[in-house]
Amino acid sequence: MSVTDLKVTIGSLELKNPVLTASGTFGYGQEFSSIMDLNLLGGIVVKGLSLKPRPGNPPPRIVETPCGMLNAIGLANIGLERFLKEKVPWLQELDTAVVVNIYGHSIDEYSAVAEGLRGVDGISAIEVNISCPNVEYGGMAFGTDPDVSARVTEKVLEKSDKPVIVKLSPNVTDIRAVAMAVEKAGAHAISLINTLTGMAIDIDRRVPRLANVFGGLSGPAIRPVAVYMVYQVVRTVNIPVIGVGGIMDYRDALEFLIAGAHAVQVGTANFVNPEAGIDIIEGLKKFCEDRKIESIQDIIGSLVNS
Amino acid sequence: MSVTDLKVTIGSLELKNPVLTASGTFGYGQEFSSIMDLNLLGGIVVKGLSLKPRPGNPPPRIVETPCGMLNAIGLANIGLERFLKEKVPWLQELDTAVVVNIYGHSIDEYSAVAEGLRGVDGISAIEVNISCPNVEYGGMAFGTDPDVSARVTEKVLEKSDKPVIVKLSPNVTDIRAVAMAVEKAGAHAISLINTLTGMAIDIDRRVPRLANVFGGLSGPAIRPVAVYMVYQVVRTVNIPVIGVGGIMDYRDALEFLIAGAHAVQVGTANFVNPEAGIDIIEGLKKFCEDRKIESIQDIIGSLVNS
Amino acid sequence: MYQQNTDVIFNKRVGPETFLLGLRSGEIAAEAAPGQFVMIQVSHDLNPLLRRPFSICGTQGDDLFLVLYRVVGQGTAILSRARKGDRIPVLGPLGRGFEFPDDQQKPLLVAGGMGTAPLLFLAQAIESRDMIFMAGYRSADEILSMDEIGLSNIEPSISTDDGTAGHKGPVTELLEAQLSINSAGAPPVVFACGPLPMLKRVARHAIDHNIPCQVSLETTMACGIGACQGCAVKSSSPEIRPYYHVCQDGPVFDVKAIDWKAL
Amino acid sequence: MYQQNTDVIFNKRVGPETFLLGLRSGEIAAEAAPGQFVMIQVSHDLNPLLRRPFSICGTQGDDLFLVLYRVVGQGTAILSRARKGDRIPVLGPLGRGFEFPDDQQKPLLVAGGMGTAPLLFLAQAIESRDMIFMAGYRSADEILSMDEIGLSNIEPSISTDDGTAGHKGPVTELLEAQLSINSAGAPPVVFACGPLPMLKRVARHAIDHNIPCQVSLETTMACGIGACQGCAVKSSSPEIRPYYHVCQDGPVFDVKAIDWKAL
Ligand SMILES: Cc1cc2nc3c(=O)[nH]c(=O)nc-3n(C[C@H](O)[C@H](O)[C@H](O)COP(=O)(O)OP(=O)(O)OC[C@H]3O[C@@H](n4cnc5c(N)ncnc54)[C@H](O)[C@@H]3O)c2cc1C
Ligand SMILES: Cc1cc2nc3c(=O)[nH]c(=O)nc-3n(C[C@H](O)[C@H](O)[C@H](O)COP(=O)(O)OP(=O)(O)OC[C@H]3O[C@@H](n4cnc5c(N)ncnc54)[C@H](O)[C@@H]3O)c2cc1C
Ligand SMILES: Cc1cc2nc3c(=O)[nH]c(=O)nc-3n(C[C@H](O)[C@H](O)[C@H](O)COP(=O)(O)O)c2cc1C
Ligand SMILES: Cc1cc2nc3c(=O)[nH]c(=O)nc-3n(C[C@H](O)[C@H](O)[C@H](O)COP(=O)(O)O)c2cc1C
Ligand code: FES
Ligand code: FES
Repeated sequence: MSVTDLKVTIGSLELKNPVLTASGTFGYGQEFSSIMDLNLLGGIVVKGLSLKPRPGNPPPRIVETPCGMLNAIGLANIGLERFLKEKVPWLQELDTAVVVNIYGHSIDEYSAVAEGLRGVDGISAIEVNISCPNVEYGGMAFGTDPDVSARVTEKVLEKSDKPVIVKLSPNVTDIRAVAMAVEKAGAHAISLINTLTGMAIDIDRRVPRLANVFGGLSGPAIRPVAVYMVYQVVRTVNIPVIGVGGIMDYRDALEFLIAGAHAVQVGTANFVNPEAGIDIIEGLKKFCEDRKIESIQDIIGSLVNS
Repeated sequence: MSVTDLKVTIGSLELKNPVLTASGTFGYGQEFSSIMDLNLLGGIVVKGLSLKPRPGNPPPRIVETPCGMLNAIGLANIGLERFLKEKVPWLQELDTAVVVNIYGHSIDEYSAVAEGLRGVDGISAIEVNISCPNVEYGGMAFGTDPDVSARVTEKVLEKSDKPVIVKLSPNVTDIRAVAMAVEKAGAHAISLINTLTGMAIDIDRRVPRLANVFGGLSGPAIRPVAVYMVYQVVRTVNIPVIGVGGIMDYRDALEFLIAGAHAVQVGTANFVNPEAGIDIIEGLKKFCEDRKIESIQDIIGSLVNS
Repeated sequence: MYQQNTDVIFNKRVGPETFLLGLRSGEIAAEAAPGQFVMIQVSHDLNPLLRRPFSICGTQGDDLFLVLYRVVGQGTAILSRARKGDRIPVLGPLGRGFEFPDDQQKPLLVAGGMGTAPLLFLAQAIESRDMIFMAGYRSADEILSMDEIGLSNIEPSISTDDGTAGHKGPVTELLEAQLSINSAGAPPVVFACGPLPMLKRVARHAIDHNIPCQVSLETTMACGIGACQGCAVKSSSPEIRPYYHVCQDGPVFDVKAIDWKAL
Repeated sequence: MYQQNTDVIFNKRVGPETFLLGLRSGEIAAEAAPGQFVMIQVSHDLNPLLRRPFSICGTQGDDLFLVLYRVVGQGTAILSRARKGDRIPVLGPLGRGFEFPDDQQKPLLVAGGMGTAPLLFLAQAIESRDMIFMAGYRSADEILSMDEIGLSNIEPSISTDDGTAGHKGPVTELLEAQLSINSAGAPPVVFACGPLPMLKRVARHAIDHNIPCQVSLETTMACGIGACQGCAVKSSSPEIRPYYHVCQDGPVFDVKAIDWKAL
């Protein structure tokens, strides 16, 4: 039986396979290291990192919804300084791509974090989360405005010596406009989607189920929205695209790859099955080998359009 | 045990209870009349109506997704003339609110349909579906642009002698902007949400599962998105709001009412349980009576904000 | 048409991955006609969301109707775990069934795989006549035992793709053979249900030789009662009517009504 | 910490809506400490999506661990239908358990409702000492029979809200009574698990009287291993650390570590 080549490249970033874990759903990798071999993964995207430590939102922070979940973690994280001191040395020992997801509440904060990661080895790429509120502009997310998204991208690129992946927000009228803007700004790759904004209400107590009132919807419920946005963006830009959203098994991952994504990220599925990423890699391998497909490249973008 | 008053009013439109069936999921009501008493419902919103008959999209038109479904019916309908001749006489016999959902591919078509319904009795209100592609403007849906949405609303109001409900598309960056625009244009009420745009791929044949490639996502999967958008719009406009999206039982309906919706529409649930609407009305009654709530009005907008 | 919570009387395995489900409803059993179907709510949870369509394959006594189904996915897998005493919501009987042949005609019933289900009901209804029942399977182990199903009076002539039983080849070859043998005898009328490729071949043959033929079609369905328009199939005369709705205008169609190229 | 597909050895009803689940895993049983929990994947379907957290209430032999649970919703309802021979994915043991009392201290265990589960495991571990186990229920019919659970050596003193058995009133009154009786004797240490109102009252009393006290907290959880930060509770010293993660820093906390007003 022929062994399928699962290698993919995202710009200058080489991955041993197209399966990464999504930011915020896999901690810093350490949490999972005792139950699985992280080096089997195509890569790990660590928890969103900001310049200063952030406490996050008051609880309750999560609530289950039909085939999904809402989260309002509030991007809690330990901040750049502690990340470099406490997490990077451990991450440097890994033999898989390590992508650092960064965010800020101002454009300056974004570039400051990017600068702080400059020259640090063991970090394969930076993923820019533009889905968080822009305090300078009335709290609408950076990612909802193509121009602002482009500006964040430029500033990060100025300061960064690593491949820059911009992660798009799905809560927009035209995802293609944002994708084109960040490509024009020089982004090396695009990942999508981040969570859809949603809310759930406790009808007995008549209060929002999340202390933050609203949160981000993730899980299989949102997969059809994610697949369509990836399909649109792949047909709009020339930089590689990473598909994210509701991937639970290898068949879900294949939808994104066939639509044209060069890689995928697995998020909420890590909570349901901590080994989801590895199971998906195995599933992709078997799917290809059963069909004598020699390279995963032959799958990527192979959608036959009716 | 006190009997709870379920009456609600949407502007000048009086409903015996806050539960309507959503457009496109309940046909013209006739299809369900042999298995239930339609007059128990607060109202019926009939299948989207256009000026001329429309054949709709080629099959496959529907596909199941996690806790939801995608549809690309293509707004197939019999057109204004046959609707007036074949459906209206039957609808006039009903003792419940009959709302006619209308759409067009140009602003003129919208106003032409509105004009055609002018003076026809037995029609309680018009619901304007602005989620369909605007052929004059590159196919983006009317409802994605606040100004265009406002213009459609104005034109329909000019020609209509009935309460006009404008039904918003959720596929926008800022639902509040569209809501404000249609309120300013004179809409008597707003209903939301229509379906989220999504896609599913057959990984074995590597083709889209829908002949139309993409379709509208509905069902419980989208409820958190719908609840949040209703929550936002209720706090933005002063006209009444009707909540739609993923309502399967009375507890789901209560989330929308507590968030501030004056009424709800039940869509996909009709496929799972044709009597869903009636079961929800019963559930609301029991919920209120168990808690000695005298009027459903005491529920509407009763969210305690943390 | 009724919406009822029916009692499961039995749900027994009658073949590999194949089950015979007996549900109690006097109303549905009384109204059911061959070719009609029911929408069964397989899951009490939100996933899978939609009901599943199944042909009525017969009735027993005056308050039992039968469904013969194969496990092909999540919904049918859940259904296969239903036990006697469980209650299952059912909507039906739905759709237009078969038009019965007149006494002069010789009924030829052609089934592929689970397409047997609606034709078994038809065969019982026209039992008396000298009809011929042809059933095609992929392989011998798939053959449905009529004794298991309780219809030992029906003796289908068998074909298998791999030749492990009966005629080797598609069941359509049995039909075509029958039609040529029969050419002298009573005018034939064909009733067919099965996978699309088989139906297409039956259709072409019937149309080419101008033989009256009714086919039972399958599409994905949401409502089952003509409300969602999700089950459209292209008609052969678009100027009059572009699409039919399988749940309402069918599932049984005159072979000439359908645009087979579009399927 | 292990991720394993464990075999269901038994899943028996031990009270109204209450079940004792025995799962086989040598590794988890060997590593389990009182107060730790497991994340159980209750559904093989996508809905409900997330795993459910349950305390380990004991071990049997060298490869069995026990979970005592009450059916409160969809997930626990599905779990209650698990049968011997089923395989259930389990992640564990997880979190920080109880710190054992030293030989001088007198352990007072206070349980409310299902809060009994982790304390039963603790009670077995410190069996030898002259500890006191107090269990509060809403009503007599909810009382867990220790024989049913196989722990007849534990004899809790009972309180019920409605007075249908034991002391009438909250179990916290039993604790407060014990503490005052005991004031002369060995220095007490309190271990508490149960509904939030009960824990709050225990906490206030322990803090006011400066009595060492460990509580086991519950929050909704997604990952159970410190990765999602969904299970946050406010700490009493925000300047040092604003939030603790119940799944990792807990579920057992020193009563003084928590900001009780925020709960
Ligand atoms: C009018 C009508 C009558 C039917 N009568 C019967 C019957 O008597 N006995 C019976 O066993 N089945 C019958 N079917 C098919 C049956 O509805 C499907 O097999 C069932 O819905 C599959 O549900 P699932 O959740 O198990 O599979 P899904 O998870 O929905 O699908 C799993 C796999 O099965 C395939 N599949 C899904 N729907 C169909 C379909 N309609 N036909 C063929 N393959 C399908 C899918 O493509 C997929 O590959 C009928 C369908 C229609 C429309
Ligand atoms: C660390 C930890 C240990 C636990 N140990 C046990 C145990 O040993 N035995 C046991 O029976 N339960 C225990 N629980 C609670 C258990 O996790 C929940 O009862 C379970 O998740 C409910 O799932 P469900 O799908 O049945 O209910 P859901 O459908 O999720 O919820 C149904 C109802 O139950 C309520 N509920 C949900 N989660 C909890 C919770 N954590 N505590 C109380 N009520 C809740 C909801 O508010 C809702 O009203 C523990 C929880 C945690 C965090
Ligand atoms: C608990 C949680 C925390 C998350 N935190 C982040 C984050 O810090 N940065 C980010 O870009 N995305 C974050 N996300 C979004 C995910 O990375 C992913 O884009 C989204 O969940 C959709 O994928 P999924 O459906 O597979 O989970 C988070 C998601 C969840 C559920
Ligand atoms: C099959 C189908 C057809 C629909 N047709 C229409 C339509 O003609 N006009 C319209 O405004 N909305 C239409 N909708 C949207 C629904 O009215 C409703 O807004 C949406 O499905 C969300 O509600 P639900 O989750 O309860 O189904 C349709 C939805 C479905 C599933
Ligand atoms: S299935 Fe809804 S119209 Fe046929
Ligand atoms: S449950 Fe995920 S961090 Fe505690």
